[in-house]
Amino acid sequence: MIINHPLLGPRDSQEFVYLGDASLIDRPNAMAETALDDFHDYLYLRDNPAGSHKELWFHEQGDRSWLVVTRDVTTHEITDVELASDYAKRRGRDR
Amino acid sequence: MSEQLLAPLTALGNDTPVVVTIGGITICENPDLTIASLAARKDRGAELHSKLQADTKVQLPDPGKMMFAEDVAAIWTGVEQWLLLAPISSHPDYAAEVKTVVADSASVTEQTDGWVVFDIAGNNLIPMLERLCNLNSKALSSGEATRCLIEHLGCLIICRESGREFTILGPRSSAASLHHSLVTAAKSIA
Amino acid sequence: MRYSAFRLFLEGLQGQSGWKPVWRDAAPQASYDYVIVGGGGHGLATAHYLAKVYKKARIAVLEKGWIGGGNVGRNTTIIRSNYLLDGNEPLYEFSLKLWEGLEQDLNYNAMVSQRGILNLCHSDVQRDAYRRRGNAMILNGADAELLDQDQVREMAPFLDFENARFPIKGGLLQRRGGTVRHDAVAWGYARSADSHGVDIIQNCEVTGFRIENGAIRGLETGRGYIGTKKIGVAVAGSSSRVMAMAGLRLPIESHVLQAFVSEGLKPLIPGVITFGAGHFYISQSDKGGLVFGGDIDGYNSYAQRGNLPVVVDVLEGGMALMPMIGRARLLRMWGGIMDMSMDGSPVIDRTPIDGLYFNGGWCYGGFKATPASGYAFAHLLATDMPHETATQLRLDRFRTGALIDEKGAGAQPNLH
Amino acid sequence: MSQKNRLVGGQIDRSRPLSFAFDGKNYEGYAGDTLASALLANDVRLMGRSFKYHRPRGVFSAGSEEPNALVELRSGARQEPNTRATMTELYDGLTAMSQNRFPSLRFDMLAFNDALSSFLSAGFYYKTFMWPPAFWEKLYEPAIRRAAGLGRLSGKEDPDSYDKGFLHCDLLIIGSGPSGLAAALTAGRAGAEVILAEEDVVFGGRLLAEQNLLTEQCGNEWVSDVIGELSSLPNVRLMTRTTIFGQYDHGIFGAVERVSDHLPEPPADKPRQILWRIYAKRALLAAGATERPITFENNDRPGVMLAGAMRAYANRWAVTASTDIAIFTNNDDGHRTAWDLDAKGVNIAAVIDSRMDTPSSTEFEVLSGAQILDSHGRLGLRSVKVRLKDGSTREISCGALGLSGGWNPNVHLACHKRGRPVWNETISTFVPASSGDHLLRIAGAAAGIFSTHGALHSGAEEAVKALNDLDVSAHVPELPEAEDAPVKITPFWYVKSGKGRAWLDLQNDVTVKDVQLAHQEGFRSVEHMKRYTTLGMATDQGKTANVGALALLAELEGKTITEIGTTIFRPPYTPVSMGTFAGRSRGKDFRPYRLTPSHKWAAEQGAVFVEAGNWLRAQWFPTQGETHWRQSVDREVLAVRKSVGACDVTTLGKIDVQGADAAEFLNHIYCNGFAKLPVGKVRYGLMLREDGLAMDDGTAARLAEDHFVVTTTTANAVPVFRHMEFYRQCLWPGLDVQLISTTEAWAQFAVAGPNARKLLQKVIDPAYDISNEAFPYMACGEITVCGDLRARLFRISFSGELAYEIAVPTRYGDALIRRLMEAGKEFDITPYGTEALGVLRIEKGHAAGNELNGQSTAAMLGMGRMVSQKKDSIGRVLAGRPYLQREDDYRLVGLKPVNSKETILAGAHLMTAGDTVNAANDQGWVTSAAYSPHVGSSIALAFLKNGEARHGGMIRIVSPLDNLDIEGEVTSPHFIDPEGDRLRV
Repeated sequence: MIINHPLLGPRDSQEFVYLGDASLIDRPNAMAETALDDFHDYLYLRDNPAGSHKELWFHEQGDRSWLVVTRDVTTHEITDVELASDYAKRRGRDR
Repeated sequence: MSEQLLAPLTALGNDTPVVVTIGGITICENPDLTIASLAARKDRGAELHSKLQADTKVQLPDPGKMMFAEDVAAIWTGVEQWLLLAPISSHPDYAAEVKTVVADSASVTEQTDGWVVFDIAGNNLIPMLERLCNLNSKALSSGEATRCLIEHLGCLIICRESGREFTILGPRSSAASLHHSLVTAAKSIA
Repeated sequence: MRYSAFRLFLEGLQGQSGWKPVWRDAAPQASYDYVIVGGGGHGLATAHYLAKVYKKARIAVLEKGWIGGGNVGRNTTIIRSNYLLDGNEPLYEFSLKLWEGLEQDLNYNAMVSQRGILNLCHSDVQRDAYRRRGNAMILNGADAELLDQDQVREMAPFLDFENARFPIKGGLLQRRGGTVRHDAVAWGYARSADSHGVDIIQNCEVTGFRIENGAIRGLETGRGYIGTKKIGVAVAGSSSRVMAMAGLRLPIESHVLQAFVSEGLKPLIPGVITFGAGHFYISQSDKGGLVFGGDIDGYNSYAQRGNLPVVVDVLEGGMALMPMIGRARLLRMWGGIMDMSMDGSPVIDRTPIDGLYFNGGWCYGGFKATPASGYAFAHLLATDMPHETATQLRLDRFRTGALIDEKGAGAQPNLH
Repeated sequence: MSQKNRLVGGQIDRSRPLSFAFDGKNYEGYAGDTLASALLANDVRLMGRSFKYHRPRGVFSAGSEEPNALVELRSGARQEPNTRATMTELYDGLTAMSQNRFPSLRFDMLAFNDALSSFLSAGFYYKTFMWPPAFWEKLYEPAIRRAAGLGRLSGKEDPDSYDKGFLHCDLLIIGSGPSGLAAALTAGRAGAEVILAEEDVVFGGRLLAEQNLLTEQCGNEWVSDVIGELSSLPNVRLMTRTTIFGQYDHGIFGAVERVSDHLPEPPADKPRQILWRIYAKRALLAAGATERPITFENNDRPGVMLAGAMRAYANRWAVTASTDIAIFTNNDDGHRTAWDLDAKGVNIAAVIDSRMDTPSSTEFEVLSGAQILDSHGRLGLRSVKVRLKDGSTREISCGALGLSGGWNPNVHLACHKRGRPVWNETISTFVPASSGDHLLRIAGAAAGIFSTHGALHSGAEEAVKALNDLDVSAHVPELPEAEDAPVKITPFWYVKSGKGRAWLDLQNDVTVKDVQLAHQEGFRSVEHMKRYTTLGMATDQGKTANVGALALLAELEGKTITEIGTTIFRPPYTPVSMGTFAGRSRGKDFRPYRLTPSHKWAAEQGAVFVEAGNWLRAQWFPTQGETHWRQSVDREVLAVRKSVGACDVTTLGKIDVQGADAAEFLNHIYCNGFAKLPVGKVRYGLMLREDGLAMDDGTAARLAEDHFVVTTTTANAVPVFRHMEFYRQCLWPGLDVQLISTTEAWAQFAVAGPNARKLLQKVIDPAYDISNEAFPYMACGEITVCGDLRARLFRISFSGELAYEIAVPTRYGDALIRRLMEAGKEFDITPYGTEALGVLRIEKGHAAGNELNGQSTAAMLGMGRMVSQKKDSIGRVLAGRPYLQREDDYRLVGLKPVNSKETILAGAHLMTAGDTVNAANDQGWVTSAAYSPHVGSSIALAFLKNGEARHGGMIRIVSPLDNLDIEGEVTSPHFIDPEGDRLRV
């Protein structure tokens, strides 16, 4: 596969390390009353859709940036790639 | 005893650099560079750029690029992150020197010994590079620098002259394996 | 119709005209007591044991396409029970025992071949881990032997002992491990289930569950509504898709695992051999093909095909381990969808919905578990209690922390 | 007579005769021959035996689709089984042996299978060999395995080397027949980066195999003109002997270039083959088509072959399989063979055409509406029995028979991403689906465009479209005038006649009857049929067999071929040598080595090295007189405890953490607190995964308010860095923190033992006070050594002794270890390796990889109280799950054998005395074990249920694998200095 890195252009996916669903960015509040249940759902449950999937890739053999890649997991077609830090900030992670 | 200075070894473990010529290709270990990494502190990128430029004329390049200023080369390595390369002879304590300039606008880390540096030169290095890494080496032009994998090793390739002169930085502890890969590829296409 | 050498002889004389279909191509009825969703190895085995051992009737197996078309027909055919943890080992050992009697149970030759499985180790730490595992196997009633380098060399002199980057120090051998002709497992179970009255319904995709007051009432299919109060879902690879129709999210991701076969060769490799310093394992089929594989590609995928980097990685391992295979040719590469669970171990359990039971999350371990998985799932469906070999394979273990993580890789499916 | 079947003309070099041997007999051929053409020239038709029935077989095709003529090429370690004679370039001295026969090709004992064929129906093995059960492994299976398989591998290491490479292009053109060449010309002239890949030795495809495809020019001439122009263009890369074997995601193609297979052996330093990974912005499939046969009884005899292949042999290699040939066809193309061979003086016994409406000929007999019922000839075709239009039969003598059942486009690469081809009724064949991938276009015969004119123009036009996609303007060049004959075919798949066997899959011996039986037994889906009969699963993957079988299945099911569909097309297009995929990564080059800064010095000391990941580390340093590793290790351990030792610990991961929020960041990453660590201090840190289990441990040293140096274990250096970057970029992108790895940049040595300080004081510049007061336990600082060399010093200990880790720039590591040895002479300094390091840490009760295996909680490691509940750190929440907090969970303990002469083995399990040894009674396991010279016996660390409460108790240590069953005492994991006094002196 080829991942079109937002800064470096097309790169072979072999240079990347895959983590999983980009929902891992939405880490729950650890101090909440419901933290145990929230963290269970966050860490263990997956939509695992047969279609478009936002997912985290780390450019380990490149610029060490984490990317959020939108990819159809039935065809492997990639429709969007962005820096995970940008995505995370948009999701309200500013600290 | 402590007054007697320690003698350094090159990455390949010798007193002097190894130079190999195969066909028309020369592979030369280069121990003469000092390297520091530079990472802008949060929201201090602009300040870092201006400090560096004011004091050292170094301009920090965009992704995939390298820029020169006098005897220093700056290479983009990541988001708000660069490597600075300079001759060790004129910059004996380079990281400290850079830190003085950038102060707390950036984090500076001494990286001279993190890398082995090979300069390769020849009339046409493309066939050799094709056997080593997945970059479109034919399309690399002078001043481009990017990370890539060479035989399982994360390396940094710098194009000094398109098709003819490249510098490859690799992890120092694997200097011997990287050198072996370069030599094998050169022989294979010779 | 009973299969035997004599029957084969008779049919040979009669131009093979007497053979009947191996299973009936049944049409769906309005309702069943039990509906198994998934006509793969696990689903068919479940139906077989539910009918034959637990004496249940009015059972249907629904298959979206044709039976045996998923992972039971695209794996590397290995059977073994060399697991470390008590949550897993009893089930896999039970499975191996069922494999050992499978042909007689099914009257179908699935070519269960116990030529041994040898896991090589290349460091002291690895050997220590194998000793712990081998002992755990023995404690659970399985067989295991720890070999030193000389014993490995005797078994497999063609391995690279002279020039290896990661020298072979020894290995963990399970002599009862081996291979099975994978397609025949699906066909054998189908044939037996069919002969016990199970309806095997092909080209019948489930499109929805009917749930009332938290209990199953039936399911919608491409061939109409089917009423039932008990549904067992065994669709590894597609578990999330099917269970989502019941509103459930699972601790599972779908990943692609590639497998490979070479051209046919005269016998060369004795049993199953796995490399301990890279991603490569291999055996040789009765037809002579070298059957091998490695790691999953590592990204979520439902595409049943992989990419080149893993092909290269697998064969680098292969050549590092046994450089004699360089001149054999790779004939075919393919991919299957793995249910990669969050701790690398499967689930055979009830769900929060009454009457809906789930079997999945098999990671790479699905094929070898087929008989026991079917047996344990049938037990659960028939008695509402977990089978004694599957008591820990619960869906709530991620909530309680009672994980079954053989590799210690944590909640990252692609590392299991 | 030599080369009896050699004709006039052809594209072989008669000035370069080559000698070769087949089955030990010597023959002669010419440069340009394949092994198959040279054997045919020498009147050798029998080349192999089939898989199941061991039927005599001859060459069937002239290309990579060959099912029959498979040989063992070369000998010794270079023996290559299953090599297609049709793809083997002849070289001087070539040797080949026939395979899958015993004792000889002409007389094969296993041919008795053929006599038993009525009992060996499809899938017969599923119905028998079940009694008695034990006989399967002992008797039946070994016999089956010996009979099966095809060629033999030598069992020796492949002596040749392989290479890998990467290529980029705008347009990859697959195939160099008329369409491929027209496309290459178009794209080359447009200035695009082009790769033209051809599996054959030379470019040209069918232009080399046919007469009169071009109307005003000889095909060869046009090919050489085009190749001449293309080779002058710097933007075009021409690759022969290169098979594009697979299409992968996003325009990535796998290719194998056979660099040296046409030579007796590869030249020095040169690879045998190269695996190319091609990144193509666009690709054009111009791979042509493969002819399919017509099936009839005994259609498998040597001499029966594809009509197009017969033509290729005559036109390109000037060879005929026999001086008397017949043709059996259902389309006009079959007649071409008769014309071409007739023109070369070969006797055409008859053209048997199943159609009523056929071309006529004055040169030879055309039997329209006729079918072949049977053939004769044991080791080679002698005659065919023909049923004429009027129903009468006639025996026609011929030594070779050409079959033409139509052509199948080579759609494989277009289907590797799981697309399926569609059936085209007009030309009776599968063509690629039109809604194909925009990355891959298809032209010429591969697209079902069979005329040369059509192929040329579609090649050029598709190239224009592909380049337009890339915003490159391109134009259709002037193309030669070419034949434009329409496809005239009336589908005819197999002859329905008597009771004999008619072969569909020649190599795997699948007959019409087998497919019928499979269908009768319910194997009605195409995948079931394939798997039950093994049709299409041979080395040719059914290239000439599949479509005929699909047609038969469609007939049996009463469906159309479209409804039946195809099986899945999978890479590789043709089989690829397995060594090619590995390239240079084998043997010692499987993975790169990482060498420590003291490697050269350690090697000089005669150290024994051990692999630790990719690192090579000194395991121990034997000295004179030591004959067993234990002697060396015991000595090293005792030396550290008694005086001082030094060990290279560079391999530990080092991560530089800087920024205003560095402390806050580490406070999140480690489960214990880091916010308040003073500058100049080091703290031990335990890192959990988010699931609450231990991930890694190490130290973090605070060099400045905004600067930490974190260490990781050797094995986890890379995963920990990735983990930290994840949290930095994805969870706390607002923190001011920067990370960079410095593992390679510093040579780091542990200096441990009561005399460690005295030694270091000799090396460290006097400006730095490292007295116990000035530089206490867990202090750290930036210092200089040996005269102003910058260095770092950490007072940390893995051994339990007074110890430091000292780091200098890597290039000085060699000099520093030598200096330490020199300076340490007065203390009898002893270098120690990883083995002693391990003993020292077990004695001290420190966890390492065996304990930190990803399955341990902080509580198990005895560090449960370290997990701060006052802050949000990774893993804190889920570490609180009930099962992970249970009171009687495993705890790290020490073990000693009651009988000090006995040895505890790591991996042994723990049982209570008197209990039956089984899983239910399992109390835990030994994680690490060593002989402790300090304790004077074997000692171990173990995880034991409720272990903390069991110190002082007894436990059984069992390893059934080793017949070990000994009694041990449970102790604290700290065998030495549990209070830590030694650390602080």
